[in-house]
Amino acid sequence: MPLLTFILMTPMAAGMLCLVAPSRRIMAGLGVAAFAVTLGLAVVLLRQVLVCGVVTEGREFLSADALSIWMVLLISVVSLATSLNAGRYFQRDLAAGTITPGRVREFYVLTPLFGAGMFLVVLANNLGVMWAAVEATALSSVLLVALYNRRTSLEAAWKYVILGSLGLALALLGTVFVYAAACKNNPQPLPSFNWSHLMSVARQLDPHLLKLAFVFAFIGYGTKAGLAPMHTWLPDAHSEAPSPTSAMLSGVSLKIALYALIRFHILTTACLNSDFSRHVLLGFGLFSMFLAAPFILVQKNLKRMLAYSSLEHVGLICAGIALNTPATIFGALLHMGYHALTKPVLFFAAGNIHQTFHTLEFRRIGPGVGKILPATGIAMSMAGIAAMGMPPFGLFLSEVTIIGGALATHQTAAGVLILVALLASFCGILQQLSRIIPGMPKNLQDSKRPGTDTALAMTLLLGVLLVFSLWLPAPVCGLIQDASRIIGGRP
Amino acid sequence: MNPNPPAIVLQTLLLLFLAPLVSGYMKNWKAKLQNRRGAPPWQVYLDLAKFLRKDMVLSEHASWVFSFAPYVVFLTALTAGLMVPMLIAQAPLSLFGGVLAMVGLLALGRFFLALGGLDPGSAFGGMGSSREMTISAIAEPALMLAVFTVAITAGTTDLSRIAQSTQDAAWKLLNPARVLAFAALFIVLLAETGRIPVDNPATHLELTMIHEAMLLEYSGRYLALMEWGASIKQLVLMTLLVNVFIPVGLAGPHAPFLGLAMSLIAYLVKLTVLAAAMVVVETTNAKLRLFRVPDLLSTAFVLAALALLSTFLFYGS
Amino acid sequence: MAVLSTKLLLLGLLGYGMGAAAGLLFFKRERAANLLSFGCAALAALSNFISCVSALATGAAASSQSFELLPSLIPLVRFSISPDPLGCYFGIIVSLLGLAISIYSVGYAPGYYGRKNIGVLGGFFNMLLMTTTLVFLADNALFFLMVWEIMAMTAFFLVSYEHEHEETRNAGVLYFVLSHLGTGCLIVGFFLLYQASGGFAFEGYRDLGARLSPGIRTSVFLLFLAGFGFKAGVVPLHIWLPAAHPVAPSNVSAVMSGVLIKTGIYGMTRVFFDFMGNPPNWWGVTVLTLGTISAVLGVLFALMEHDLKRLLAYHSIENIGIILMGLGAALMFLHSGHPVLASLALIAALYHTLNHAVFKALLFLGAGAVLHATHTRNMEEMGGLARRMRWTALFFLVGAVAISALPPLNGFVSEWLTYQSLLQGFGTTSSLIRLMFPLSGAMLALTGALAAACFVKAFGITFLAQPRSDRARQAREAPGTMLAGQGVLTAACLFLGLFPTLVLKLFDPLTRQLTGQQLSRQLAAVDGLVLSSVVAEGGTVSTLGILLLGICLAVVPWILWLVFARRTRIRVAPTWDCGLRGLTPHMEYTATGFSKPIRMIFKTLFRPRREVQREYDFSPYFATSLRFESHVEEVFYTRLYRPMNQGALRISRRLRALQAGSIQAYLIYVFVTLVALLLFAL
Amino acid sequence: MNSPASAEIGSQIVTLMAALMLVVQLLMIGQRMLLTSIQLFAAQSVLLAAIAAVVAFYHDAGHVYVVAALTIAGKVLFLPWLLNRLVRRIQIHQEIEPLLNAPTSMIICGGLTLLGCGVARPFTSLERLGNNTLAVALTLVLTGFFLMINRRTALTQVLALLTVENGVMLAAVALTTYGMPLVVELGIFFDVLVAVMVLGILVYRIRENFASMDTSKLNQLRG
Repeated sequence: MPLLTFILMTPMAAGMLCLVAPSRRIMAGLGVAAFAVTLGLAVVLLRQVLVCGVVTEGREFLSADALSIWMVLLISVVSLATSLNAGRYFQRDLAAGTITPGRVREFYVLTPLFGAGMFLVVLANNLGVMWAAVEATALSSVLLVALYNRRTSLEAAWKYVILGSLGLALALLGTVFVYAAACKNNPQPLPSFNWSHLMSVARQLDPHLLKLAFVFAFIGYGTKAGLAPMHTWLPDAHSEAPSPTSAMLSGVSLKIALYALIRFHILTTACLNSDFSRHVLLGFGLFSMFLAAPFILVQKNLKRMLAYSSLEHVGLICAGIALNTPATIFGALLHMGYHALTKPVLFFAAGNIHQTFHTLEFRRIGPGVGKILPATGIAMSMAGIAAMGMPPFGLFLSEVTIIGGALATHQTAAGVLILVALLASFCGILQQLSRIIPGMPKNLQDSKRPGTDTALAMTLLLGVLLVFSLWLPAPVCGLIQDASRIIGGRP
Repeated sequence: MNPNPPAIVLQTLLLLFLAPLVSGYMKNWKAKLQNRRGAPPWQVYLDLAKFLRKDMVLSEHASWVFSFAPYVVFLTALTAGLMVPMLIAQAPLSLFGGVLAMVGLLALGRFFLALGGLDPGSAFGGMGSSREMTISAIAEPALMLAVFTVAITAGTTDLSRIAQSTQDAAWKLLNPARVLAFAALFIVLLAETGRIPVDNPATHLELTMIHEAMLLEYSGRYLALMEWGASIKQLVLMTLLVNVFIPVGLAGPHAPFLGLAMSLIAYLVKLTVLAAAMVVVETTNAKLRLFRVPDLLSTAFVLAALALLSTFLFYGS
Repeated sequence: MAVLSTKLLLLGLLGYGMGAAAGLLFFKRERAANLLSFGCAALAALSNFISCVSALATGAAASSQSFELLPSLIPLVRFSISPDPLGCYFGIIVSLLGLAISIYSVGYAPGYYGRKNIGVLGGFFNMLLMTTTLVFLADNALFFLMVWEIMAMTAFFLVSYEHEHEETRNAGVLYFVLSHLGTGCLIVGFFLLYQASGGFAFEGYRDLGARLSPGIRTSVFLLFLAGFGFKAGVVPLHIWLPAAHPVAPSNVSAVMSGVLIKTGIYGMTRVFFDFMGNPPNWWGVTVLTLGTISAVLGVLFALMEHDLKRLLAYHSIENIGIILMGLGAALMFLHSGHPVLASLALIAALYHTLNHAVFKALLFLGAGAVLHATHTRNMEEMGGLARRMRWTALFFLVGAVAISALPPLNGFVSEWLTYQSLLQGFGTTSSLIRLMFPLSGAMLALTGALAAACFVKAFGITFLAQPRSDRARQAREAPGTMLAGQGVLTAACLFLGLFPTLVLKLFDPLTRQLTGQQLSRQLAAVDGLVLSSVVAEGGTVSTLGILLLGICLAVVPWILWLVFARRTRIRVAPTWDCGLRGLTPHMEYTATGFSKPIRMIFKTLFRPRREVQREYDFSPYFATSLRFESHVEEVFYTRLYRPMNQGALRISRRLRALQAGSIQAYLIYVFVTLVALLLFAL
Repeated sequence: MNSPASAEIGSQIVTLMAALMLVVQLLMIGQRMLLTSIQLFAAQSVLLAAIAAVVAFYHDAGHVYVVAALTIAGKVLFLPWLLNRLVRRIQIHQEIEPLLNAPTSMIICGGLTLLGCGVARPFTSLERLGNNTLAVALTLVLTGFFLMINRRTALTQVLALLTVENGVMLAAVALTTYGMPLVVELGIFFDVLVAVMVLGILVYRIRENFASMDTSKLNQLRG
């Protein structure tokens, strides 16, 4: 049975149904159901991929290897958590009158489409289709960012869409170049533009052209992935979107763009067999990490701070891939997973805080969140500690793996730089969170205020995170190892 | 090596009864030098006896520490005294500890003396304790450094061994290191025994007194213990100086009675000279302001450091 | 025997786990949480104590095998531990303190009933003890780093336990940040070792130093020195210590000051002696110098404090300095090829580690009891407690005598060993360097004397004379369990002080592991009654002998009483008040006043500022009211850390201008990047 | 009918039209009136479609005609109509004020053209028809980018984005034998349409909320 097609279709169908669904409850149910199904399908696929490397469908239109399945898993989990969280979230927003039912429907329609788009990105075999899918995710998420029709959210959306689509135009140019390279010395009129085929002929492709292609693709997808200095839209969009959307943006959509970038990186490295793309990725990865730290340190707005921390983690993943040793790539992919489980929790918590205090500024929130919203406080501090890279949470493991891999292969400078950047952002996050979570509320009627303290989705994610931090099941581990083998990395 | 009881008893009695006499004589000579007749040297014994017979007044604010302190002061001084060779080169209890233990014991006595000063809650006591601890603290490095120089040359911290090691090689007496160290220790001695220019044992003028301030609330037999302890401490330190640096005439381990007598005489002569020197210093100098004392003691430290340096020059390199 | 001790060890770890679980499960029911969590902790600590002592005494530790605590389910990490002599020794420290402090906590925790969550306190307390034990036992670098970080984190939560006060929150953050910086150094250090040995197991690191290139070796040394120095509180990395210890609950401060900072010492010993092989001379010189500086500055800053717990915290810095002196000397002796002396210095350092743990914990528990009774840490509001809290006063006095290195207690013994190793070190080299030994010895003497001064002040102002406030006036003696906890440690102080030769037997496997020597026989003379410095005729001391002798000499005053004072009476009267209308607490000497001479003598260091406002009617000498303020500057904070912190913030604020909100600017960033990359690619 | 001579003619035509596209682009950069810019964009798209048609004709590749047709339908007719309608709906005044004055912009564009040629030089061998089409395409992309930076109002940024798109399509047509596979072409085409619609929606909402089209007013989110 065509599992890949199902994975694509289920959310799409859910989204379409939401257009006509009579009640909000049903819409919420549809979302949850859809992503639950995709999660199940992903698990089934995981086994298949572990057995037989690659799964393809529709005359190789769709194909899934370990890397794509890993992404599919992440997308499904995060989207599932988001849909779980969204129900109560919008219920309260409606109650508070900050949003209209029409917009809520918009959310429920667009979110599954957003998810479907991401699925297409990772499952498409054809680079052109992949590009189109990325564009689709961008467009669907833009409207989600603009969901509250506030001035600021419109501003954020505008910056997001302008920078995003400009970047994607450049990415398209890169794609075109790759295709041109494919055409160059190719007998039949329409050569296949499929990933699998390109990899097989990578050696014959024109290196200059691929170099150029990589540059454009890097700028393009790098903008979408929020690598500095193309990241400028990122804090705006993350802070202005409704928290569930922020969770999805930071949890997966950044990594999806990164996925596209990685595909190009693999191709370029295979063709040039030089370190060109590596060095570019490493440089920008480190730059992102170092740029993020000071912004975290003096940030005034909770969600913006979280966004910058995402920037930092993306940079780390990028650097891990670029360091190009089995250990570092493994660590980077692992980090993708753990970060995808951690960051949404923080954004959900930020959502609760926002709805309780009606502000996201640290100064106005003040100390004592833990007193007013106990569950949120606990969840947030746990996730915060995880995001700071403290054991027993897995991010410690993945970060240490990356740094260790770097030092083990005598890329000492890079490893140390990564560590320094991590230390800096640790200080920032710790200092910021300890401004709001502990302590006594400034005025006591604050503590009387009816808090919105739902923690279902957060508990779920944290549970999964904790389990996977202490126990990485053999299949998953194998999957990641296969994925890192796909990305390559000289031993 | 093992402690022999007769020696212990002998030295204990010597410490107990020689100490007051020494302070008595020093008072007396001081008076003489200041053209006063002064009290007879044995006056100190009479004072002690008088204190012992008198009733005691305890402060109502004081706790058990106040009554505990005199015993500690007295006993630590006495115990420390048993580690210093007085007549026999082999100090009776050198096995139980060398110079480090001796300094430690005196410090323990001082610790409780200061607590006893604080306990009744009078401002004088506090002031006394504060100054006492300060001065002893800045005197300590000089003291230790001076001791180290001799300890290093002798390769031991055991006082009897130090004495013997210098005894058998008489020329070491004139070794510059020793001379400098001796000078340093002499200054420290003035500070530790509360003599002018650091403290004035003869005054109860509140601005100048240190040691006496801590004893203000003590009376009767506790006062006796305190005074006696103080004089024993003074004797111990003086003995340390004379016998460790100038171990002339110290009797060997199994000396016959005559030998003991000889060494007693030698000891008394050395003590007399040292005491005289201290008295002269006391009468010819004025008391220093409290915040000038560190300068004096740092001089001592520098002397000790120089002594160390010269040791380095001598010590086979 | 070895099997048994291992079983007990695992049992203890399990016990801590259960304690933590119980605390967090019963967080709704205070009494249950208190009894269960701290009870578990006490039992676990007891079994660990027995296990470690037996392992060292029977020499089973020497032949210890590394084994996996539990099978690892994640890549790379192996949860493998090995109770080797060094680990066991520090295990003794943590479990002994754990036992006493847990008993104490049962009585201490009720002070929080109704205000705070006891379950959290108990749970994290257990977790702290467990992780600390694991830090000492872990023999896999990644596992070590994991438990190290968890330990730091647990300590952070415990420090911020009373997070309602801003002071506490800031202290917690400061501690966590500095500790994490340290961890950063450790991570790099360990990965450099990993680079060289290709593995994470400690076996692979044994004597690795010889195989490292000089550059790597130096950086490894510096990294570990800094990394563990942050935790140990070595000057100038110490500033978190006086901030964090006072604000933590007192039982936690006791653990932190007694055990937590010792993990730094453990790490240095492990790396420098176990991994690095024969060190270059400047390592030892550096450590010795750092130690001397820390000791002197620590005690000087302590003297300026009138916050009882801050004062104790500064003393921890001082004692860490003394320990480092021993370690540094040992390194220098190893370099100059005197393993016996090296072992002596090492024993001195490690023995002092144990002693400091015991008496510092005892003092913190005493301070906790005082805090519990008076609800203030400010010594100026105390006084007269010796009559209200007799036992606490007695225990605190014992601790004070011990920490001032006065005979016959344990502080004196370990410092005596340190002196001995320093003095005998003079002969080991012929270079000018050897002057360092006696000079640092003199500094050690200064430290000891100042410490004595400081504790005369601490004990005198806190416990003696009249109460200075109503709080002190209404103070009551602490409950039985708290006294029991202090009692255990007091007993330990006496035992460690009076029977050193027994304790030193435990060091044989340890020194055999680290320096290949075994000294307990040379160290004991006269069938164990006397402690002797290793080399013949180096000097001997017998604290027990001194004590007994003192007791015997007590016959002298007794005889005197019989002879003279039989008919004397004792009268209780007010202290002489110079004829004023009675003596009030205001007339007593204050803590600030007590330390004034020192403050004046070292004013270049303290830069004291004072403001006096005097109101008077006719003559300034008869003031009707007087306001006195005096401040001392924490030089390292004001001159080093604050500027760095402010600099970082300033730079960050500058950078924020990049994100100024103009989309044109953002487009330009992308554009420039594109052009740059195109040129790069050409 | 692929005689070399006729191929020669074809390539000249393509080159000419490409050059014309560049000229139009420069005109747009100089242009200050909004509606005129829209028409210029339409003209540019016509040229693009024509090029596609020529390519299709000389390689008789059926689906490239489709591309040409889509371009006509979308970029020549629909989008300009849509934008015009938008302009009328929200009465924006016609004047667009650029950040830099015309001469400076021209100089910069000259530099960008040089860069484009420099980058494209190694790949002249790839071009099936026409010379330096790739250079023109790159120049279009870069100048379009610059146009985007140089204009403040939202709508002109949309227009600039579309010109960048044109550049990319030109590259696609010029570099590859028969244009991209049809799936991709369709995907791209619809994405562009949706993008413009989304942008339109946003422009409309922004106009509602800010009572202005000036994107430099969108600077609330900082730091």
